[in-house]
Amino acid sequence: MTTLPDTMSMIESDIHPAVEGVEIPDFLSESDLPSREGDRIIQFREALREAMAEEMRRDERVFLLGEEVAQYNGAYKVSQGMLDEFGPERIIDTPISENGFAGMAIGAAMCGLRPIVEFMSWSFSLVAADPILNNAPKMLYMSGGQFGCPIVFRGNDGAGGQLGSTHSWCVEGLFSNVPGLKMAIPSNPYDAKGLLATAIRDPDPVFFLESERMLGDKAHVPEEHYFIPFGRARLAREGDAVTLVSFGRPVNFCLDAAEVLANDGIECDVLDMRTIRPLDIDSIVDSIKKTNKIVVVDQCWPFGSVASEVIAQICEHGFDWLDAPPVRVNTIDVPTPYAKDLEYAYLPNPERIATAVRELVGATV
Amino acid sequence: MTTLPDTMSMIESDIHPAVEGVEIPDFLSESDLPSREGDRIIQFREALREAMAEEMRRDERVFLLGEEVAQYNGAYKVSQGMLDEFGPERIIDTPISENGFAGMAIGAAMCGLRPIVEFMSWSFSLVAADPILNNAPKMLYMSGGQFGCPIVFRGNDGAGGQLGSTHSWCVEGLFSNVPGLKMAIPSNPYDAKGLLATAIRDPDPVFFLESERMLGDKAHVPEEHYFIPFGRARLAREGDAVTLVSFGRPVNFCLDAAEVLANDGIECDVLDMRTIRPLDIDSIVDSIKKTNKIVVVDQCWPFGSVASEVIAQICEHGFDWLDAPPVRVNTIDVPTPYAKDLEYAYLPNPERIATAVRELVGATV
Amino acid sequence: MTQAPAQKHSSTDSTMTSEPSTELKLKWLRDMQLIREFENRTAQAYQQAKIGGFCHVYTGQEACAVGTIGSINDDDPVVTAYRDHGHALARGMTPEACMAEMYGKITGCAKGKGGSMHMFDRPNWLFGGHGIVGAQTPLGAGLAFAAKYEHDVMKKRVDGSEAKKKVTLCYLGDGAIDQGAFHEALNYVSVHNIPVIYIIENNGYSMGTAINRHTANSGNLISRGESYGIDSLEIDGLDIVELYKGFKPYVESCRENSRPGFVDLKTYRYQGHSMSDPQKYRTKDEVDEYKAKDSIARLASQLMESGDLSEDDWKSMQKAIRDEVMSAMQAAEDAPTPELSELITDVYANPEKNLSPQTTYTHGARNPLL
Amino acid sequence: MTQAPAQKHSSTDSTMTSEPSTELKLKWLRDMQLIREFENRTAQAYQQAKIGGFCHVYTGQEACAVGTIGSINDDDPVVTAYRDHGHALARGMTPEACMAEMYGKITGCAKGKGGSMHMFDRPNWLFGGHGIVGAQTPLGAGLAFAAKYEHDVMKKRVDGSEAKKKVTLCYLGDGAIDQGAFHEALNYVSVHNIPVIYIIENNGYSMGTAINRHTANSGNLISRGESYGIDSLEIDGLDIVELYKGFKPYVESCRENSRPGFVDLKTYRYQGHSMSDPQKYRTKDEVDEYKAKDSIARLASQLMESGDLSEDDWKSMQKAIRDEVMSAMQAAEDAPTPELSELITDVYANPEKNLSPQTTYTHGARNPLL
Ligand SMILES: Cc1ncc(C[n+]2csc(CCOP(=O)(O)OP(=O)(O)O)c2C)c(N)n1
Ligand SMILES: Cc1ncc(C[n+]2csc(CCOP(=O)(O)OP(=O)(O)O)c2C)c(N)n1
Ligand SMILES: [Mg+2]
Ligand SMILES: [Mg+2]
Repeated sequence: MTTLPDTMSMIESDIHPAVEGVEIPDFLSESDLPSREGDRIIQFREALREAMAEEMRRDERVFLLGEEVAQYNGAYKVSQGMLDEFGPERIIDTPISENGFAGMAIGAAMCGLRPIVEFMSWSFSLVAADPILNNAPKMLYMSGGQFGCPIVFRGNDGAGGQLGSTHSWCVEGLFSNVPGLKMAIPSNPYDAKGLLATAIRDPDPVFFLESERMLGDKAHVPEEHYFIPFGRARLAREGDAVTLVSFGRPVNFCLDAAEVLANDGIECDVLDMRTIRPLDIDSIVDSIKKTNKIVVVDQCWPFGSVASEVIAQICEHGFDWLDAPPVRVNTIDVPTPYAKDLEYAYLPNPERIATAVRELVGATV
Repeated sequence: MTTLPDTMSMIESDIHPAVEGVEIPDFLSESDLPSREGDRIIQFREALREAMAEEMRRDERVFLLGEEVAQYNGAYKVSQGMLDEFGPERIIDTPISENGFAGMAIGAAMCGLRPIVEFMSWSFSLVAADPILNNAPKMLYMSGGQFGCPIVFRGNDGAGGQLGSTHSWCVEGLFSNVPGLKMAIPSNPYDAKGLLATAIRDPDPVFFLESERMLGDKAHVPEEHYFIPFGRARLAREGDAVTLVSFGRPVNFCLDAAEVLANDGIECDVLDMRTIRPLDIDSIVDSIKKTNKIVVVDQCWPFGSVASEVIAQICEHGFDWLDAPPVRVNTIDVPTPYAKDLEYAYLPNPERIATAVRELVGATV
Repeated sequence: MTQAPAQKHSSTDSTMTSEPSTELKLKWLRDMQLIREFENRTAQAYQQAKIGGFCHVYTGQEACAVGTIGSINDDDPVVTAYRDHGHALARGMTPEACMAEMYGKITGCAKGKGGSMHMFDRPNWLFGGHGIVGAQTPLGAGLAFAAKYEHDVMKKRVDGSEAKKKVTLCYLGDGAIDQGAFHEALNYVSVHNIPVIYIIENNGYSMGTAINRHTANSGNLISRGESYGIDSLEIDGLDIVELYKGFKPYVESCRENSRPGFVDLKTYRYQGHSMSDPQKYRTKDEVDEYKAKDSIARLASQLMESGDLSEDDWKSMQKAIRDEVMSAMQAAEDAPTPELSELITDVYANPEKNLSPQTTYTHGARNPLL
Repeated sequence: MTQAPAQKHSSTDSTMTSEPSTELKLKWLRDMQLIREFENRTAQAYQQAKIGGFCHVYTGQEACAVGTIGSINDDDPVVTAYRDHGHALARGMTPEACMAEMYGKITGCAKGKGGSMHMFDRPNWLFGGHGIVGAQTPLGAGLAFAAKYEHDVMKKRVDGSEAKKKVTLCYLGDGAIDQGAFHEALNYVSVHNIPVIYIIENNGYSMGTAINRHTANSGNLISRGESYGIDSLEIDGLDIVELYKGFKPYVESCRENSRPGFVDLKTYRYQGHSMSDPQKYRTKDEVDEYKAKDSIARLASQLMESGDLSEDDWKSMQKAIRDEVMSAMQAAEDAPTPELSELITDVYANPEKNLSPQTTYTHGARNPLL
């Protein structure tokens, strides 16, 4: 760097100095994390709450804002009891002004606070697309490294129960295109807690996508605080016939399909990506080396989706291992219908996944 | 359809009856269209203007609105002279309220008018993401076929000349994910005119993406009115070594690269997609059958981009014809930098394309 | 493009309309009771899981839709938010079409694709039912723009028929005031003299948030409208007769002068925000206080006092309505669900090849209302 | 959360501050002249294609930035739109850092990555320079929120130092009033008592659109602020002394009472909207009329009349400023462009593996201002 003026120097730290007071946890290997088995059975929403509350106890810079998060205890009860514990200055009810309060939180993050913005639904984040896409992920860059944006945006993503066209967005298909943000999409309570804790600690803007349909899901979640690193997929089931790759709610559809397929002797590797940016392509390729066949399952529309991206990356990194064209199962490419049966058929449901796997296996075996 | 109640019937027409008074032109085959060669040399912006003016003369339902389109004659002079010809009731200056005026135009389209909404830049459409994504493309569906939305949104897309991070959006990477819309991205004046005329006639919402960098590009454009059908790619250059697929401005980068490569004896098929939705995958597969190698060039960020989509579709339809993994050349995956050299390096410039082609050819030859 | 100076209207204004006819009042009573009954059944059906998704009932607010829609012409456009059953019925949608929509049946007004939040009725000039808070407000501007464009520019309607001077009604909740889209719409329509009236159905709550906790200066909402140079009006939305007397001349003035309107229509909802609301944010006393001022009971007793309605008439009216709603429910129950093939219809008006990597779109059943 | 009732301030208010000192006035004169000179050079450099992209100069509006920033503390946060060179200089950014940014050099305040519209200066509490019209207004609310949160909740700053009662200044143009984001911000800060002052630099035009053609009721802008219960102020932005006398006490009141502000600051820009504007929407006469009221000339002649500045002093001040700007230009010219490797730096604060299908992000040079 001979051309750098004398007055300037290179950044040596791992974490960019624009964001101060960052404490990245020491991440444990999967096997060193607290056990996923146990009898402390709680809901997905409680797991989210535990991650937030624990970080808020530890760090006064962290606060939560959004519609109905305080007095109403959360439209979906994720923040239940948090107003009582942290008071109205840290658990903040906002007007229905997503652009306004998301932008406000970004300004606060530039100042070094650690906002958690709850979108009642990511579907309502479209009115806030400008601040969350044009400001948060670009602030560090366009300020030439002066201001970072340590913030978490979280809320329900994807089809709920018959919520119809405007309320069922899978924003990952749109927003993951944008550099500067990170994106986490847990599929179960255990991961939800560990990923959200990591998201709050992370100095970059994190888009955290939950699902109304999973908030009541129950599983053992350790009481202790733990952190799941971004960019590390979890092998949720092992098999050698086909690799199933998914993230968020449809991971559970994949597990259901895998169960059914196993009855027919088709054993699947099921990879839960957990984060989309970063995307653990290495684990995908490792699995393909074994199975040579892959189905990517994504609850977003197909065109330019995360599933398309996974396929493009597979072509880049694992093409020679493929015995058959990679396959994707997305939601049907239409606005979300209201009627129950239509909505079910619309989703990448276990039947559609199983059919895709059978066709793939049939096509090559 | 035995279960359909007596009072209901099936729609028989080609065009959905929710949109009335639709006149789809008779599309000609490529060779029957007026010649691309000639000496009526005009700018890209004039070609756009001709398409709009001609449709406005023919159909009083068509009007244009946007910031500075009237008295100022357009921020980029696309609408120059149109206020004089059509008056302030049809060429309408709006406040800087993209959400408001896009939504307003959608309401007008529901009533059967044919608005053309000019976004000074698609970068400014993020504040209008909700109406353009949640309303326009879904209106027909969520009203159960009662209201359509015949509307054109158009404006500059992609990096301009050093406009920096917030003003250089390639929205195709985001918006093409959404069903219910069509998307056209011309690369030259001739196509701009013919595609925009088709867009205005089309009864569905059309996202029409231009480029500030191309508005001054000059070429022969026939005076007569003509229509280029959606979903038909143009073979802009013929070769047999590699297929280059692109759309919009980078088609020109591909042609430049192809020229250079030809000097080394590497002849490329260059396909200009012209529309993204519909996407003429058939032409791509036809070309691959010849070249067996493909590079997709896209001026948007890579993750979940149209390039990813093209690769996913190639896997679905042309996998067996590939001799090597499909390759994509996108902009570099960072917010758009201001500095001139950085911006050039950021784009999928001809050098980056040529390098990708050489590597691909080297990898397989 | 010159704007009329802001001027404070009020329901005691001298431009007030004369007393509405008994016939009209009886119609209103019937219409309001229809909504009340319909919504009670909606709530039941929701509890029985016959209705899914989000469902927001209109109980308590009946006078708003009936009184305002009763002040416009049949072919004036109307658009509203997700709490839309009342508007749909007041606008003339059959209870069957409305209920069947919520049951997700092909006979629903949106063929079962829309649900509770998406009531559309083209023959009755109802342009939805919209779920995104505030999103309907620019749309409302567009409906009014189109009517004005037809009248002033095309001199005829798009279908060739005669163009009229129209007023559009666009409803929103008090929570929607806080959305940027609404302000953009207000500014636009004032600058461009677009005749749309924004009616804030101010029930005092945005979900669980009391109005003073979500919007500034909430005691003087009409100052917002006035700050855009819009002649604005505050009305008691529980007394339909007074509502009409204040609103009707206001409509005509907006229509005549091609000016927008802004109305703070004070009302109250008896039920929770949606069907899953425990309502801890307000007291039972507060709810009871409003129930004591119930608009339906008030009109019924007025009509009884004036001798225009007997106890028996009222009872048989209620019974007839109950029967009507019950048979609508039965019809909804009996109607078929959409064929699975309907999943891929009504996506494009012109479904070309290769629009989707996955799907070839088609046209399906014609909408039952068309 | 109770709001103070709206109250009309004006620059003749009794809370007016006393006459500023001569020292202060001389500093202002210098600061304004620095901006004037800087912008003249900017325009030249743009014409010579040394500056690219969009470039909006501040000429004519100098008193706005200098007078308002002169009324706050050095560590009060400031944020503005894309017409930001004036604010950057008034806030204390060196002309070198500002000019080098526009030249796309690594020594620029955003390392050449931001350009004209993105002036950031962390040591001087300047949070940008933002290009999307209106987008800075929620950000401004956030800066003020953060200061209040540090003061009220954390009782110290995030870096551990003492927390103060701060006021944030957030600038916007008259065109930005029409953006929904601004209204959402106004409502939020009023409901939550956030001390941010929105300063509308009302130069009468949004690009080529005169204010009465783009915003409703434009003759009474402060009624907008008041409709949110915000104590609002209209000031002549061409007379810096009067500006200061009206604005300074207003700032202190917002600071003390933790309340937002709304200021209609009337000003004028001499140049086109951006460097590529033919300005057919206004007459030369109109421009000349305003130039006759030039804020710099006015202050200079006031100081001369009062005997605090001689012709010679003024000339040598101008000369010193010219030299300063010329050397800034030279420094910008001489500075290196960013290495190509800088393309992929400053993207993530924590650049992990596999964040991109294509790129492995790194950290690059430390920002020259840090
Ligand atoms: C943009 C957006 N944000 C949030 C929601 C969720 N939501 C639906 S209704 C509602 C409350 C609206 O209250 P109000 O406008 O007063 O109408 P009311 O329900 O009282 O009729 C909220 C927060 C939404 N639908 N859209
Ligand atoms: C959302 C958005 N829409 C449009 C633009 C393009 N644009 C940039 S500045 C401008 C005019 C703004 O005028 P005003 O707010 O009065 O500020 P001034 O330029 O007079 O300082 C426009 C339309 C933009 N940057 N952002
Ligand atoms: Mg309400
Ligand atoms: Mg201006």
